[in-house]
Amino acid sequence: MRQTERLIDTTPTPARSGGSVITIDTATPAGAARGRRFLTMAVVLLVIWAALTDFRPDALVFGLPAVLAGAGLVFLMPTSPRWRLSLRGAPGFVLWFVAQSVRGAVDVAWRAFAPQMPLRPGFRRYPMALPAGAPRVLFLNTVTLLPGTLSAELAGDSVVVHMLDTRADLAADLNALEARVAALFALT
Amino acid sequence: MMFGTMPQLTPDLIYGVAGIAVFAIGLVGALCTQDRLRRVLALKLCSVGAGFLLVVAAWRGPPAAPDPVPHALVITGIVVMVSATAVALALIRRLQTLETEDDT
Amino acid sequence: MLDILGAALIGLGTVFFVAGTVGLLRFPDIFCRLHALTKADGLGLALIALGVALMADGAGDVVRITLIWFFVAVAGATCGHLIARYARRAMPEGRHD
Amino acid sequence: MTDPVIIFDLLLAAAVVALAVASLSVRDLFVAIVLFITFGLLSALSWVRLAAPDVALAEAAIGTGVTGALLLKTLRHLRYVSGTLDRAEALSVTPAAPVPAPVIWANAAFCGLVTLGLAVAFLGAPRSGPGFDALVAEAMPASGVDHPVTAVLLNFRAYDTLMEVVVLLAAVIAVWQIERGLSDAPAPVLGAVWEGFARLTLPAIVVVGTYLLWKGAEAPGGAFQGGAVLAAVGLLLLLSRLYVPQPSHRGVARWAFVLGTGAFAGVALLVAGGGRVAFEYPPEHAKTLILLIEGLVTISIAVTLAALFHGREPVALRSDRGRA
Amino acid sequence: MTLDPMILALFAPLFGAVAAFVLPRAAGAVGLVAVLLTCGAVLALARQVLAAGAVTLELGGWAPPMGIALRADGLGVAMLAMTAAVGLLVSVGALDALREARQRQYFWPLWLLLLTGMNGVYLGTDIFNLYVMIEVIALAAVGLTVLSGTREAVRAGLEYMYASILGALLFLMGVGFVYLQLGRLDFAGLIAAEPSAALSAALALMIVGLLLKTALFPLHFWLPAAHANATAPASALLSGLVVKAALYIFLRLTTHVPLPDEILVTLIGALGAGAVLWGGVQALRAERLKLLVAWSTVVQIGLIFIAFARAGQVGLAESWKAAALLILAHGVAKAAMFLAAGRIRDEVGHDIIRDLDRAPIRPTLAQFTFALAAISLIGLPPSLGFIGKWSLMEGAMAAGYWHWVAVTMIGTLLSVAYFSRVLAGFLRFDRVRAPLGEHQGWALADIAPLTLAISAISLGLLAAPILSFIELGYPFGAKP
Amino acid sequence: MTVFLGTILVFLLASIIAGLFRVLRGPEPAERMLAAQLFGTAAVAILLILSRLMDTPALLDVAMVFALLAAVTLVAFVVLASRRAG
Repeated sequence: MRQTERLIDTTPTPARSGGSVITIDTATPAGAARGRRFLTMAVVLLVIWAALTDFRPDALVFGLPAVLAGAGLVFLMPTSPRWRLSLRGAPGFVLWFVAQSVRGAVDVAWRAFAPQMPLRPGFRRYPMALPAGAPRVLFLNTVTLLPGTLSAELAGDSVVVHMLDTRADLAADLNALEARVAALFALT
Repeated sequence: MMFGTMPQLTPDLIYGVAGIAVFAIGLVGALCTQDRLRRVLALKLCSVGAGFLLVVAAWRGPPAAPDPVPHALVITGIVVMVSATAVALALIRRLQTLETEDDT
Repeated sequence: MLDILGAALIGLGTVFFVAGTVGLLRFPDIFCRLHALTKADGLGLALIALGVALMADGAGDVVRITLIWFFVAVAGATCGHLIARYARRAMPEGRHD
Repeated sequence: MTDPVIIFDLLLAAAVVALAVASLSVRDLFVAIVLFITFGLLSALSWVRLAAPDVALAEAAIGTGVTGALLLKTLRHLRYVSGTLDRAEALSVTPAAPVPAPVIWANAAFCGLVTLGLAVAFLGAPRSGPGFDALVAEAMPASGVDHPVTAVLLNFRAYDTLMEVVVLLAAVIAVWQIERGLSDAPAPVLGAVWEGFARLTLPAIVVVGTYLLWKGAEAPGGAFQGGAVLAAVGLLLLLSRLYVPQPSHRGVARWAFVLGTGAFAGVALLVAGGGRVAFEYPPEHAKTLILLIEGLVTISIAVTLAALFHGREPVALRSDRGRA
Repeated sequence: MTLDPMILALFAPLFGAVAAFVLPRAAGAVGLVAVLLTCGAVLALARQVLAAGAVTLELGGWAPPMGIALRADGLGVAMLAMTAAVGLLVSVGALDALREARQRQYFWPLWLLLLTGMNGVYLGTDIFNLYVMIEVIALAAVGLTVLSGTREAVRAGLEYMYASILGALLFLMGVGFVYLQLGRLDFAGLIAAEPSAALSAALALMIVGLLLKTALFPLHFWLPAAHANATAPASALLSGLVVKAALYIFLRLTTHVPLPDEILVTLIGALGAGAVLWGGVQALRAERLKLLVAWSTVVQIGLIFIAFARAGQVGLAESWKAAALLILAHGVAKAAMFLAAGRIRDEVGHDIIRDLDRAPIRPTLAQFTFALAAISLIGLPPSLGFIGKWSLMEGAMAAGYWHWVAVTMIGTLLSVAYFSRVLAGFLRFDRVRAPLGEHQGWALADIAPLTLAISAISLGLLAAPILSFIELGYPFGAKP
Repeated sequence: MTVFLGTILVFLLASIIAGLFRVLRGPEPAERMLAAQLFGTAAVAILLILSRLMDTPALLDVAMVFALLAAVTLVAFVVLASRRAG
């Protein structure tokens, strides 16, 4: 399991599929990567705990062990490539995501209520340019909330997408999404 | 209904009767089903039925708070039941393994 | 005022829930039904959560509602993917286009 | 009568009863289990309507969550062992001859009779009748906690609760004894999306479980609910093979199983003295002691429930993957 | 820190179980120490009861009905003492009788948990607490049933599990109805209660549940296989002690809340009669020794219920004494008999009754033990079983209930018949005992059942003090 | 407001009951799981509304546990119902 981590430097994903991912193998051992992730997770969990308990300090008697145990779970998880979020990309992504998911829900609700049910379902394969790890997971989950698409399976570097209407322009939608995700993770 | 006067339809009445029915269904299932796994389901239904009865008995018309003791009893009952279920299921798994080994 | 807005959001959310259920019953195959559930129900719950949050008493409640929504959203997308993946593998061969 | 909430109650009660019937009468065992899980979910909702959120939490987490996973695991094991895992016709594990109609009617009649008899007794009994309300309310200030159900569980009737933890211990010992070192059916790989989900949510579930435990001192929640939610993390780890129990972990597991029982019983004994009897916590330390017991019991419950799900004692007889 | 003997009787086996589980290598020693401590606690408790009548302890300082109280009176302590004494001797026997490391490792924690549960039942005064206790007993008992790990044992254990859970759940539903009606769950509340529909339903549910757990005909279906397929020490505990816990609760309940109708008392007696006859016939037909002994348990349970019903509703105030004597007698004798049967099986290599006297080896001591235990179970003087049966028939005759006398006589004849199937073979002294070297660890495993069997006979001489002891503290008096 | 929220509850419960038909009809195990997911989400929604209606903020905690457990159950379904390994 002593696997060196792949650090993503820059990825040429200018809204075009098939672009290869440049990875730089650094000498960061898995242990250090996990330690860093442990700290990040501990901070996040501490915030959640504090918010749940109305910032009461006496709750930390239980909170600290819980946070440590929860963050300690990273040592059971397989290592994954490192990533960082871009603060500049985040608001844009969130707004776009909200709009898209509303569109997606309205779209499917309309199809469900429509008497003749305008469906032409089918599968399409789409090659991803995003690097493995968090960006790809976010991409796959977001595809599911986009109008008319559902990520059904991951096959190597491409994703099998189920579409409610195969006439829609899948590549255009997903390219846009990839660009957004890349911006969020500061990959561009 | 049974006593001539229509009782006021309150949650405790509704769920109480439902709980008793669930208990009876579980009882019949526990006595009559052949399938081992399904008998465990039936017993579990019985326990939920008994839980219903206790929770209903604890209910006081709002805004009064319910009696906490039966709630504690039902929680105990739920934990006891999951223990019993786990043992029964372990027995079922073991028995199936033994029976299959003997058949082959 | 906030209560009225909250109630409106809750009502709207319920409409999406009903849409999801109609889709679940009407759509022809499992993948289409998955679309209905993940998208419509997800948005429906988000709207209901927002509506309830508008009526909530304190900041603590809002935090918990947000956490619930976030969890349901993430779990919904993940579970949708997992079910689709499962269904594709259980499917007889030959429909992979 | 036109109150929609009462309609909701009626609908919910009817659904609960219908699900109970359906889960026993469908042919496919998998469907039976799905229906049963739904049944548990809806009964938990009913208990919420009856103002028993603690019970609803316990039922959802333990009665439905852990039990459902246990049932599914058992079904899979049975199908795997009997070699019908890949076959669609493996509806029932021990197939029986179709039940003749008279038997069904006799059953239904018996069921109706029991319901009727018990319902008459139920309707004749006082409702919102006598109870412990006043006694508990009077004793609450001395209990050390602010939530009545927790006070009952951990103080007024702590003896019951200790024995309940003992039942869990007995169950895990029995299960370790019953199941021998045989391997399980192989688990499928869940993929990258699942991994991302696990990374994000498993730690959060740990925090939420502990939060329930902490919350128990003043609001619905407590050791059993919190322990069950923590056990859910264990279940997920076991299901996805992120954690595979090793024979060398047995010692730790044993200590974790007995931790709750030992701590609970130990505290109950140690407080006795100076005119106090067992389980009588000194009022000034009651809260600390109760929290201590709850914390340790939660760990025990979480580990025990996860071990009950895993089943056999981890022994190094054969490889853990696949049947040799 | 003051240690009340009641607390010690509960916590010694509990901590013993915990220690035996985490220290599997030292399980035997830990277990024995825990059982000895329990015996000491019971002795101390007996002295308290002799001095003061009933003793009560309010746990946590919370008075019933909200809190839970422990109460020891004559009957309860007699049951505790029987359990502890039989348990101690079975434990001593188990040190030798269990061969596999795995069995040894799991026997001790399960048995000590079982002991905790039983002591809890005999000290309990709260019906919900009794429910939790019978679940502790049920899980530990099922674990012991399947200790041998054979397919038959697992199958029997599963049936036992179903019966046990169902019985406990019926009891729990009854608890629900009691709470619904009375709003309290302690015995004092039950005694003070006015009759009502909900209480009748509760009593019906609880009695059916207990009868299922105590295996009264026709609810006995799970017992023979479960008791016959367990390993010998486990069978001894299951048959001698475990079924008594539910019986004890039944006795308490039915005397606290009298059955509303004479017909019900007669019905329970009739079920007992059914058990005596059906069990007797099955024991006559049994092919294996342990199965025969297990069926004899069904018979004896039936007998205890006849003793309960011997004089109808009016005689209930006295009937429980006959029942209690039979319970004690059966506990001691049946444990001895199962251990002896286990020894015979160990030495001969099988327990097919027909082939037993053809075996080259004669386990003389075990056979002698078996015969002594049979004397008590048949009810020959001067055994405790005889006193119990005599007290049963005396009461029935005094009340003019001759049918119970007749059933008891028929049952006695049947038991003579089925035990003589075994004993006849033993009495042929034409075969030599095998050399000592071929016997495995006979010392403890033989001496323990022999002691039990001798006690079963000689306790009959102490019947009068036992009778006056179980009346201490008015077990079924006006106020517990 | 009570009437309105009560009506919403009835709708949500009705959608659960409608989902039951999908469980019964199947035919694939995946379809049944799908309905189970619907139940989880709808139950969370019901609890959120009930917490307002019954004025019990504690129900939010119950909803949180339901949300967590729905996901656990689903993963258990996917892992334990799959016919083939890997």
